[in-house]
Amino acid sequence: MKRFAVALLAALFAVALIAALLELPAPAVDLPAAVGAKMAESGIAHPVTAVLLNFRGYDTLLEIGVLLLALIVVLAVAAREEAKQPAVADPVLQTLARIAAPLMLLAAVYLLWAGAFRPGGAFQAGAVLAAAAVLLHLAGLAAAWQKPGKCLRIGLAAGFLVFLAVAAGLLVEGALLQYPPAWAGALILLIEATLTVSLGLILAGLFLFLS
Amino acid sequence: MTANEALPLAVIASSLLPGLAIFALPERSVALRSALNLFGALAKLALVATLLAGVAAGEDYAFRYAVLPGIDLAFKADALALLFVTLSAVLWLFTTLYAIGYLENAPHRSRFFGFFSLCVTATMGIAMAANLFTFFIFYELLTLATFPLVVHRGTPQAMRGGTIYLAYTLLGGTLLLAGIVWLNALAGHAEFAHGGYLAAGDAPNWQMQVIFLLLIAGVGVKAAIVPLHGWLPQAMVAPAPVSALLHAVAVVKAGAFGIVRIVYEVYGIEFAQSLDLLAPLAVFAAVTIVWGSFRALFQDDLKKRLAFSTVSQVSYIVLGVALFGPLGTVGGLVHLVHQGIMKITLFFCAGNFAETLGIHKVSEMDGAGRRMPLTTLAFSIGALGMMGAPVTAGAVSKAWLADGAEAAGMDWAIWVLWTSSLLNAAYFLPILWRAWLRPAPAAWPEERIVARGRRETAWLLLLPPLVTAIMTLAAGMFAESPGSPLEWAKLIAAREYRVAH
Amino acid sequence: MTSGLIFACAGVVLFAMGTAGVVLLDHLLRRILAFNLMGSGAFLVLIGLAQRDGMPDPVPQAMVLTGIVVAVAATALALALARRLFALTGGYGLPQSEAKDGND
Amino acid sequence: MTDPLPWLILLPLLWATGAFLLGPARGARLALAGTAVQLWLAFALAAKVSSAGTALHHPVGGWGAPLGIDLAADGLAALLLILTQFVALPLFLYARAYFAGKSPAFWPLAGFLLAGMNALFLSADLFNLYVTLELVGLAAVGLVAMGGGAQQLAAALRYLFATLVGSGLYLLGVALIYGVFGTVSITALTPLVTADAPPAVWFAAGLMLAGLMAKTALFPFHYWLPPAHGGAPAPVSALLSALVVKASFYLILRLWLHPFAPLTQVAAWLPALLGGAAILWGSWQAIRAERLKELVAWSTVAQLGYLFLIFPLLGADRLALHAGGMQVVAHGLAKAAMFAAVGVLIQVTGRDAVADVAGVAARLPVTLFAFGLAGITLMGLPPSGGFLAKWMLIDAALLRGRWDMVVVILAGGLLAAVYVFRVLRQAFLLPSSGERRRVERRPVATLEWTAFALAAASVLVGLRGMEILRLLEAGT
Repeated sequence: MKRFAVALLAALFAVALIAALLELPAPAVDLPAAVGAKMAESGIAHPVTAVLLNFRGYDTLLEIGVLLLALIVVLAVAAREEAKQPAVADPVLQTLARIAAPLMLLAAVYLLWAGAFRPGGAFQAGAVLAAAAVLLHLAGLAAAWQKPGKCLRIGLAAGFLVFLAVAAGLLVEGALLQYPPAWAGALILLIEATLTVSLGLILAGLFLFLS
Repeated sequence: MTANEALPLAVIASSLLPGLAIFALPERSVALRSALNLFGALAKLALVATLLAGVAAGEDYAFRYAVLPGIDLAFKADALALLFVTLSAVLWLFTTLYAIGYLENAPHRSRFFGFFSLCVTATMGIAMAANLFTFFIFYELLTLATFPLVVHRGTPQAMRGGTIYLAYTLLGGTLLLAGIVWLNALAGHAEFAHGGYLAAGDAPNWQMQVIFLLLIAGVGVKAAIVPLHGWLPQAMVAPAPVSALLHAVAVVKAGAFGIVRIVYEVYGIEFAQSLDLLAPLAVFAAVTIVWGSFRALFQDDLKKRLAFSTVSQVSYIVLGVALFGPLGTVGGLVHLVHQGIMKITLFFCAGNFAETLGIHKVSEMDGAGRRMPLTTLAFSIGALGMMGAPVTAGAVSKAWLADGAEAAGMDWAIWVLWTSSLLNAAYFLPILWRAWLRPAPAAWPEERIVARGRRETAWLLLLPPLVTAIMTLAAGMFAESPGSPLEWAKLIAAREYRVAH
Repeated sequence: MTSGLIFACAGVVLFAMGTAGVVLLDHLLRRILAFNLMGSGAFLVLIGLAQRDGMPDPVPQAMVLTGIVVAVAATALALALARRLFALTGGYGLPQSEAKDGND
Repeated sequence: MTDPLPWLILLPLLWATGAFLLGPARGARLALAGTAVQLWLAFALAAKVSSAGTALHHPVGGWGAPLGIDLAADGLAALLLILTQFVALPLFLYARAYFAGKSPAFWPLAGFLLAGMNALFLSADLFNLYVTLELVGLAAVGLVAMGGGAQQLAAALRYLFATLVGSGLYLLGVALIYGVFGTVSITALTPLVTADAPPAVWFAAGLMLAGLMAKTALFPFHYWLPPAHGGAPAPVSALLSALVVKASFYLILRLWLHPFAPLTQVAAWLPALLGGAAILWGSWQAIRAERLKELVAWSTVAQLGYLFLIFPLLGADRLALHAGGMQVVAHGLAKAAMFAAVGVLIQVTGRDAVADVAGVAARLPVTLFAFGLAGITLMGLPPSGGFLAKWMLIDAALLRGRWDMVVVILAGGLLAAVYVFRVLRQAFLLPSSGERRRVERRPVATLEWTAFALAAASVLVGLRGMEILRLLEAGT
């Protein structure tokens, strides 16, 4: 009964909303044009990355915070987990992992570099890094992570800290995250590079601290 | 801040600050606590004396602090306020002495005296509140500060009494709040004024009448008007000093005083009369007077008998207020003071009987007069005063009330007063008869304090009732002298009616 | 009807399905998946609706990238909690009613 | 330091990360120092907003809306910022003594929570608000789950699903808004949203407000709150009940007042109706609760109901807005104090049942006083901030002839008295002899006095009513 009612409600909602979507006026604000007009000042050639790290870079700053926060919760909850069982070693998977991991590292570096002018960037690069780490673990080549030591903690937090430090440093001169056009490219590259490492560690950690 | 602004605040602070300090004191610092209490009480008396002299000379004492836009926390020490302030301040001193003796070696004294001082603070605030908003603040503070005192003993009966007390008073507070905000929305936020601040055009009459009902019901709970009186006998589980000061004087008088303010200074006596509000109020008062006395007849528990007597007597004040005309006003106001002095005497004595001999019931009173002659003498004076015997304070108030009833053309009220006096006699005389004329039993229920020579009990317990008994006589004998409660009540009535006419 | 609008409508349907799933399903893993469906639906609407006239708009794309990371974080958190709960209780669902004792 | 707005967001992020790196002992010190500075910043911001009389803006990245994201602070935001830091500071002192070096996750999570809330109060961008909502929600869930017990995990998951569904609804609303108008800047949207907006905008407003109501635990979306707030460690419960639910309420009020004002008038009765139901149902459940924390948590459900009563009463006289602001402040302080006090009671008696507090009046007078003072605010008795809020709310309801609401408000106060005095009278009861022999821990003075300070503030704030209302006037 409840299932039926909820399903019916959801269906009605979807139909009504779709009907509302079919006739919409043109947007009053033309943001793509504004993005295009300011691209030159952003220090980045690709519009999505420009929005992500410059025009709306503040969103990204908070987003990295959310990710780090999730990792801290995972650590807090997983800290009492029983001893971890070793993964079953599969020779095929191990061989594959041995070959794939360095390639993935390479791919990550490329993605980071490509982000400046085509789809790519720190998050994608970090995700590939993390995938490599997970692959190695699943193949039994890398152990699951225990309680993180000082170095690992610094690695996890470095990207966020650098981002924060840049934001705070720029605040002394102007607004929050207001990159001077001349420095924008360099600063963003610095942030992206450290973020790649930290995001890779965090994403891998979300998996490896739990397993 | 000028001195005239600071004085009302100082009156409040003289009990608030010692109270807060006492909370912080450890249980064992008896001397420091007593010193703080007495210092506060004496300082308050000195301040009150200054105020009395000033008001008699026509000075204005007022203080204002904006809390919300257009709504002030406002105090004023006018003649009416001082009537109540003086009564409470004087009786606070004696009750403090009494309580120090009564609670010797009892646990949780810091808590007790702390809340006790807060109660007195609340009473001062109620007396000097210059608008309904301020009045409400202190009215609720009184509820909150008395609850820990009612349940002080921590027994299940105490809890029951405390819960009933809260149920009545918080409900009353809610009605009062509704009435006040409603009035505020209709007529704006105004201060108490001689002759009232409401006028016929402010709102439809029916709304004015409903608001009056809400307000009176709100304060009527504390004034223990029938049918809102059920908490008072239950609250008698409190220790004797609490019953004495709070349930004979501060709490019930806060209610009665609220009725005085609402009738005279919110609605104005003439406007209230034109809305046909006074006659129903008088009827309720009359019913309460008779019903309270009637119920008192059947109480064997001494404190409960006194409690029902309080129910009855407080409504004398309400009756006086509801009698249209200055004579009734004077009678009601003077009874506010007289009843306080007489009733506190009775409660002190009841506490002495219980504390010294373990007597809690009327049926155990046989021969108590021989063992404790001075206490019984004080009790007798208080009881005779309640009956309205000549020379006592009670006679003065009853005479003025009866004259007021006649002047207002409410002759039935005189019959109410007579009936009540007869009933008073019927429930007090048997006590006196037992105490003085019946032989003492072989053993007292629980003799806790042994007599030494002429000292029948601890002197801190004995002194306060003797003093208040003497005051009962003095207020009766020197009623027409300057400075007496009666003269002060006449001054207030003159000021209320000077504006009204 | 442009492709953007079709994406948006599909997004609405996914969102409705996801919401119903979160409300109805008991198995924690399924509820977490349903939540992801819900989020993806909203992302589709965001991107699809913005380019309903055929012109790509980088702003919602960047927003969705941010949103995806947030959703990943939330999903990881939910999985960690569910896993831990499974380790403690051995059940895949939430206990029906709260017991009255035994915490803090 | 040129502008306090961004620092209020950066500082907690910095000390949260620092606490993650340095461990609980140094983390706690960082948190305390950081929060003290934030409190000072919040007051400085309020002074600036007051003297300017309008909202302050800070264009992040220097772009300015709608291309970039704007931070904006008006009086309402400044008030909530002060409240948040003011409540958090003593609670952090409390938490330091309460956890005593255990629960290392508390400090970083608390930092992210504060950063998320401050960012939420300051953001003027609907999508950025979504990110801040998630930051707040996930940090709060993490704090609930931190203890790691089965009960807490279940409560955290319930909470997580509620908050995720809430932000999901909100996000779909944002997507629709962007689709229709091409911007998510509140400033840019305000002139664009009109009563003849296309149906998709009505959908968007409905979705966003409904999502936020679920996050605020408005009846009937309240089911997740009692287990989450009642099951977490006391300092966490205090943070969540006092502050976190206010964040989503703040956003409802903000959206209601600004971009959606032309749309919301027709449905103003709905939140009030639900609010009234919350007052009655929440109070009733609090009256029936057996556990202390459960009682306090249900009381939060009830008290949040008052906040929703203001919507049909909002108007030119601003009484309802003032009442809402005052209630947010008073309840924030009082509820933090009450959870803190209950935490002490539980720690000392070793149990969490209402029946077990018998006799604590004699042993824990300071804690009981704190509970009582906080209770005064919740009951709406004078001179507390809760009283002023209730006074203005009744006044506003009377001016619009809403008798039904007057009755609910007054009844809610009486019901609150019932559940508050349930605990108080139990505390005054003499313990039975068996109870007295039980070995009890001695109370930690820091815990007792921080609870007391918060409770005293909740009562005394009533005397600063004028300043609060004046602040609310600035640009809101």
